[in-house]
Amino acid sequence: ACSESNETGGGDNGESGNSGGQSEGVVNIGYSGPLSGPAAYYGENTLSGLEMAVEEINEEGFEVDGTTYKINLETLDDQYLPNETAANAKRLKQEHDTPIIFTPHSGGIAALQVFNEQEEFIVAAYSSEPAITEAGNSLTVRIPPNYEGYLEPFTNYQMERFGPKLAALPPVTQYGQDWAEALIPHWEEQGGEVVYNSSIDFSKDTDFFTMLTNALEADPDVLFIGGPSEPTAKVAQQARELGFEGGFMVMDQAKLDEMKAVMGGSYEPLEGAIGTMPLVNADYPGSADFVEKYRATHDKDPGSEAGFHYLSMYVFVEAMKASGTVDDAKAIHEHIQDGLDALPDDKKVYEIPSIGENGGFEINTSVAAVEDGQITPIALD
Amino acid sequence: MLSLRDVSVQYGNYTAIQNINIEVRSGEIVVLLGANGAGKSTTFRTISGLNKPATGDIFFEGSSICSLTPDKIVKAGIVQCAEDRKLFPEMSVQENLMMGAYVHRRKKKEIKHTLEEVFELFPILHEKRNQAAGSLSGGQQQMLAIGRALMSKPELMLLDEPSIGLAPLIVEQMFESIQQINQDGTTILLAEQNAHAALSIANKGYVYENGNIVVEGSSKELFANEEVRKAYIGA
Amino acid sequence: MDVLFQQLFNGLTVGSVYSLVALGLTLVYGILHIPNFAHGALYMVGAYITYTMMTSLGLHYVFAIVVSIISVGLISVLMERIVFHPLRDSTPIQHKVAAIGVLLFLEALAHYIWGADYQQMVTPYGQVIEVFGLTLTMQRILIVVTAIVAMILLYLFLKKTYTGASIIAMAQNREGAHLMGINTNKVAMLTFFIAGVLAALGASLTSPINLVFPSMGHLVILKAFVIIIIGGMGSIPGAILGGYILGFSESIGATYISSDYSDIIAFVLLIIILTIKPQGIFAKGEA
Amino acid sequence: MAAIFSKRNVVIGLIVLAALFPYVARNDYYLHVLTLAFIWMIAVYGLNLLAGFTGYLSLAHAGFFAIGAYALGLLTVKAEMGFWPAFLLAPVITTGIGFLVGIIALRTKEHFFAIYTLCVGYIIYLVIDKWEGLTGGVRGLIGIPAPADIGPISLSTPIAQYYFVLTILLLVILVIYRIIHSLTGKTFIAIRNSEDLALSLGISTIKNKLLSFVLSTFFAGVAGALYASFIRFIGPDIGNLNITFDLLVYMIVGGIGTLSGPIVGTLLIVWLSQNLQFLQDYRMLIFGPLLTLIVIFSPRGIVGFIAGWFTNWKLRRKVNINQAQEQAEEV
Amino acid sequence: MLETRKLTKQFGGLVAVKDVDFSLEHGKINAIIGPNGAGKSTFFNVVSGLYRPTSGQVIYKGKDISKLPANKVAELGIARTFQTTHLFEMATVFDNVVVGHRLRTQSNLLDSIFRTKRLKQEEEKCKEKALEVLKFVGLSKSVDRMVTNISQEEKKRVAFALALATDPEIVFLDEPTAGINPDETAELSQLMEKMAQQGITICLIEHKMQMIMKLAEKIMVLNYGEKIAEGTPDEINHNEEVIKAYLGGSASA
Ligand SMILES: Nc1ncnc2c1ncn2[C@@H]1O[C@H](COP(=O)(O)OP(=O)(O)OP(=O)(O)O)[C@@H](O)[C@H]1O
Ligand SMILES: Nc1ncnc2c1ncn2[C@@H]1O[C@H](COP(=O)(O)OP(=O)(O)OP(=O)(O)O)[C@@H](O)[C@H]1O
Ligand SMILES: [Mg+2]
Ligand SMILES: [Mg+2]
Repeated sequence: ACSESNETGGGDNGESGNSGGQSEGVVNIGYSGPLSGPAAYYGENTLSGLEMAVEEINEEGFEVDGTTYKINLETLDDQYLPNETAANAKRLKQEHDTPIIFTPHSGGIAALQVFNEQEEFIVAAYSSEPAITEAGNSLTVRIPPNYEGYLEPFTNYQMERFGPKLAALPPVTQYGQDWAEALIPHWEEQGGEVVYNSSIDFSKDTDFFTMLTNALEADPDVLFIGGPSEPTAKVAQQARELGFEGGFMVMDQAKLDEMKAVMGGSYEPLEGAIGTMPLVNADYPGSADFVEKYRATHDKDPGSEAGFHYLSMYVFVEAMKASGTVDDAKAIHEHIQDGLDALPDDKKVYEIPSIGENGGFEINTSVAAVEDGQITPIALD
Repeated sequence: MLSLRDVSVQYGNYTAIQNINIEVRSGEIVVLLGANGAGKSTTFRTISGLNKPATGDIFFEGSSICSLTPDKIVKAGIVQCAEDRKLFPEMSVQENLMMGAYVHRRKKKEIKHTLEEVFELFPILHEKRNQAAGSLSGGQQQMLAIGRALMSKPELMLLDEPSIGLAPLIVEQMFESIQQINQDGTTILLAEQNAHAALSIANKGYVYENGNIVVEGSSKELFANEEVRKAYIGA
Repeated sequence: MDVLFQQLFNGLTVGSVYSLVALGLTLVYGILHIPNFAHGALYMVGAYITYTMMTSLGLHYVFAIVVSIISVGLISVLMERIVFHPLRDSTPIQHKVAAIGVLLFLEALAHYIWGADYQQMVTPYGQVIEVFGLTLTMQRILIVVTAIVAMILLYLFLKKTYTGASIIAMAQNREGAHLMGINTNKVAMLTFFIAGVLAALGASLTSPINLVFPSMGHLVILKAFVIIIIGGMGSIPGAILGGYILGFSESIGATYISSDYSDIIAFVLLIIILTIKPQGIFAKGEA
Repeated sequence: MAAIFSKRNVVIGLIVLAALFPYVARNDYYLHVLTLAFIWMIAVYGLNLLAGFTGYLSLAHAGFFAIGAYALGLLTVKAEMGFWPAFLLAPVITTGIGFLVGIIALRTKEHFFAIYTLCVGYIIYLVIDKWEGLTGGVRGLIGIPAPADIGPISLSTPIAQYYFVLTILLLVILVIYRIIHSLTGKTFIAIRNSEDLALSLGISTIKNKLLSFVLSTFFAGVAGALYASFIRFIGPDIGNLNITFDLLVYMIVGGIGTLSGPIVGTLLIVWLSQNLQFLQDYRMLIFGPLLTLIVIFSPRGIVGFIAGWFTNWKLRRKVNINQAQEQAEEV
Repeated sequence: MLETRKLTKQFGGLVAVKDVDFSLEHGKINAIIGPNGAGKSTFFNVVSGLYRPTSGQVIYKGKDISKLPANKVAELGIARTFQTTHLFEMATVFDNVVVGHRLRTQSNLLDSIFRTKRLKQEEEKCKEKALEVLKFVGLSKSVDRMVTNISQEEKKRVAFALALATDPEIVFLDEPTAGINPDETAELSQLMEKMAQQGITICLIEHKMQMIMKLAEKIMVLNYGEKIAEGTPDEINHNEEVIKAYLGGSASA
């Protein structure tokens, strides 16, 4: 029954790769992520960065081996389900011959790693799951930063400013779990004490009072919280309502600036919070530019998902240029480092000096804290 | 007061009744006789507006009621006490009765009065007034159904096989009650298997066969009719 | 001890919302005899409408809620007309699937109109109050009080008015109600209206302490199902009681058992109850 | 005319079509989608046996599907068992858990049963989600092996997997067919009709309901195990209620209580949802109403609709023939 | 052969059946009469195992069967019909009846899956049985009709056939002729007599006194759950208490 379907979508882009002597071509890049269902906000954030990059790139096109290419971003919805991701990838590969497929969740990434080497496409993976890179897949690029860089500055700052008792309330997501598992031993090694540890499920909990009441009962100095900015802010707000006066350690998924918006536009309730430097306050060469453009098109501040995706699209374009091919996934993958090196300064929303052995971007992180109602950069080391 | 003219009703492409003509005059008891599936209940359902006739028209006190919805028909004064009783099983007996007076819901005093009348007619209902209707036995439920219909003070009451599953003593009482109700001014259209009992209290009757009326006449005439005697009265 | 009281109050807050949602569900169940899976979507839409009224039209929170509950009531009526009325003679399973269709649609619609982001509803009643060592906010007191008032009103409406009784009558025998002169269409619409109102009210009340997002109705609706089973399907007092039982057991359970598994509590509770009493605790009759 | 479309020929034709498909389509994507659809079908058959033929709607089906998948995943990844023993064991484990759940769940009836199983399903999901030590929690299980080669036959290519799943699907259909058309199936139907009556006919309703329930979980387990070995990654989401809803939709749209309903419904809906992909974020805007419309206008599913139409057609033909004969006689 | 000893069934506070001692006349037609709500159907439900008695026993062939589930009771040879016939409306008469003999078969799931010889034989046996009992109740011609399309009276016959297909020694019939006209009632009475002639013990509930008086050899009268009389039709007809509680003035209505 499926046989007569989908011919139309693929037809016009079919000749993309082999455009030979012509001077114009199209590269299809794939994306499969949650665009409907509960995780759609996340999918859309990731996609928005890609779309912005593609739009900019297509204004001029880019040249590889004498041909000027434009990018055609093919997006498919997978509702966060690995089997859908796999089906989408097969479709992207079959009908659009995409050399690169972005996917922002580890289940989908794992499902793609089963066959991406045979079918020769790069999985542009947005996930912190270590297994993604440990699997030894030769065509995977792991985009997001390694959170381990945050552990030390966060711990030092909070312990010094507020004290050794930590209540951990990470979100029930892979990322949240990974964070908590790395943070807790580190905190204890530094002489701290974890007085409460329980995860929050934002898709399920109707009210955070119950959990916070219990957490605060243990009289912590510091709360470890995280997740999407808005609910994280709600947690912080309710903690304040319940009389908590200590510091917040904010997992990097949440942005201090977005949290501020939820808490009535003031940093005051967030006094003593430490988190990643908000993109809007960051001073990487390209971030100010990016933030401005993003605000103009999306009417809100960009999150790091958007920033990283935006930047990585440019990295891939540079890698194609360096490798001299737009369809040989292996060659492109081999030239990612060249791509990183060639990345123009004004696209450096973040600073990524290198890609690791295992295919993960190695990113310089920067950290900020709220001091006296102001975002204050915290020097690393 | 009620007349059906050339009424036919279909279920899908099955014709359940065909060109039925019935005339009920004010104050009468009219009985519909007929085997199972002959179309008596269908006639009732159609009068009550639960089914719509394919052809023909139904007049109540001079105006057509064919296009009215069931609730409007009840308001007009026709109430049906249906074959399978259609009680509200989890409501108490009294609540069921109160629902019967739904169309008169604004007249609180009258309702109370009618309720007492019904309890007088069926003392067992008074005894069980706080029990859920669903926990009554078959016979008690039938009484409740009739009582509930009475609560709406209908001008015309349709009774679909009220004696079904009732003990003889109760059947007897039931028919007495029906007569009583009739004497109090309610016109009655009755469907029955128990032709003997029904005809003894009726003014006239119609005999159904396969969706058609095959015989009609006064109860005397029907009693006298050999075929009717044999088929419906037995012995 | 303080924790216990604080948690009891937390349970009361959450339980109030659960009860409101479950009440609507149980009413509709009474008429349809099927679990309306789309009820959670009404909850979500209610929150969004209140939110939009406040942010776009600048209405006061209270007026925004009024607009929201009326609109959602009407949407609910529309749903009855378009979907459930044509299906009135079909099997419960079909109702379920149709309701799932509506649910998918409404969520996609919310996504389309308001985007997938979390939205923040700001309450004018954010003040924190300390009483006897309990931390309350005005909003939470508002939730509890409004919910209880709404429930009392509903109960009086159903028990003391003929219109209310007609809802109950129709739930038990649709044709029987019809034959009593009750306009069953009107009653069905009225029931859906009330259900929509309750869902929107519950959502609008809780949103300020949480957030507004397309899938916000998912777990609430699941728990509402648990509640109406615990309370006896179609039973009004059962839904209210069930809501509070669940609210309390969650907050107490999270404190004294494990907060990681607090979501499981509702479901385990139900399993235990049904294992002991397969017809539910408040089921009537039957040996 | 009718002879060509006899049941037997249609069945053979469909099997041939399915067998030739990979050579006609020559498209990995279609193959992938169809293989996955076959896996869903197996699960839907399990659901249909219980809901359609025995009258008990279980909403824990995705839970059992997930148990089957996780059993295979854990046995191969964590216990490092060979593929085939694990593949045989996975449905057995599912069935075992199904048996325990069934004993208790089947004490309830109708909506209570539906909601009871809804909760069971949700608990299964939550346990998978939270029991990180065993299941890997939200991280899921990575590295599940593809079906191991059977002697010289390799099962790792998409085409081989397609045939592997197809074979199992055909076996499942055969088994279901035989169950339904035997005394066992008639017993199930009797229970669906009226439990009191069945009981007083000497049918042990408890035993038979349990049998039906356990069988349905068995098929869910098989489907789950196939899923795990096909996608080779599993996360808690496959036990989610949404999957149960999907399966339910496949069954209803196809036609509950019919033998071909699961095939028709699954193919149609999978095809539809793939084709509505161009709407991206908003495909549910179309899909939701479409689903509702199908249910409203074809309450007995596609198969029921066609069957009804077919009987009507036969009836009309009969009438026509009779009329023709009458006319002939008149002439 | 079958008797009850102090059989009692309570629903909450309501005693629906109270201390009833009764024994069936073997191979004869027995009847239970009584006003509505007297507990007749409840008595059937307890005897046939659908309800557990609150106290008292049901003794069948010297064995206490009061704790057996309904299906075991049926296996022992006790069949029944229901006050409201529930048949599978979307299937044919034959398909409805064929499952009636299931309790006398052994084949299990595996037999079904592998279509073993045993299954085939037993299916054949069930078919034969179904045809036999349908013939017995006079429905040979309606075998392939859909149940929705048959008359009320035919449905009652199907219910009889179903009960008979279980190879019963005793059949309990709950108001088998309710809602049926006199002609058809007479036909059904003949059928019951025919069953009795085959050596099947019959116990029925009816309100149609004429018929009961003609058919039954032994009658028990229940009132408010209690047995108020027991005896031959003649005795019952002249029992003051029965007349007062049940029959009323015209005993032959
Ligand atoms: N909803 C329905 N759909 C299809 N056919 C129906 C429906 N209701 C009744 N019929 C058919 O219409 C015919 C007339 O039925 P009706 O119920 O009016 O008979 P009746 O005279 O009241 O019989 P009874 O004595 O059994 O109550 C019967 O053949 C019956 O099978
Ligand atoms: N499941 C039940 N729960 C509660 N009460 C019941 C139940 N079944 C029957 N009863 C009550 O038990 C009493 C006896 O009912 P039963 O149905 O046995 O009467 P019956 O003699 O068969 O009457 P009828 O001739 O009207 O059918 C009635 O008062 C009835 O309300
Ligand atoms: Mg009738
Ligand atoms: Mg009875």
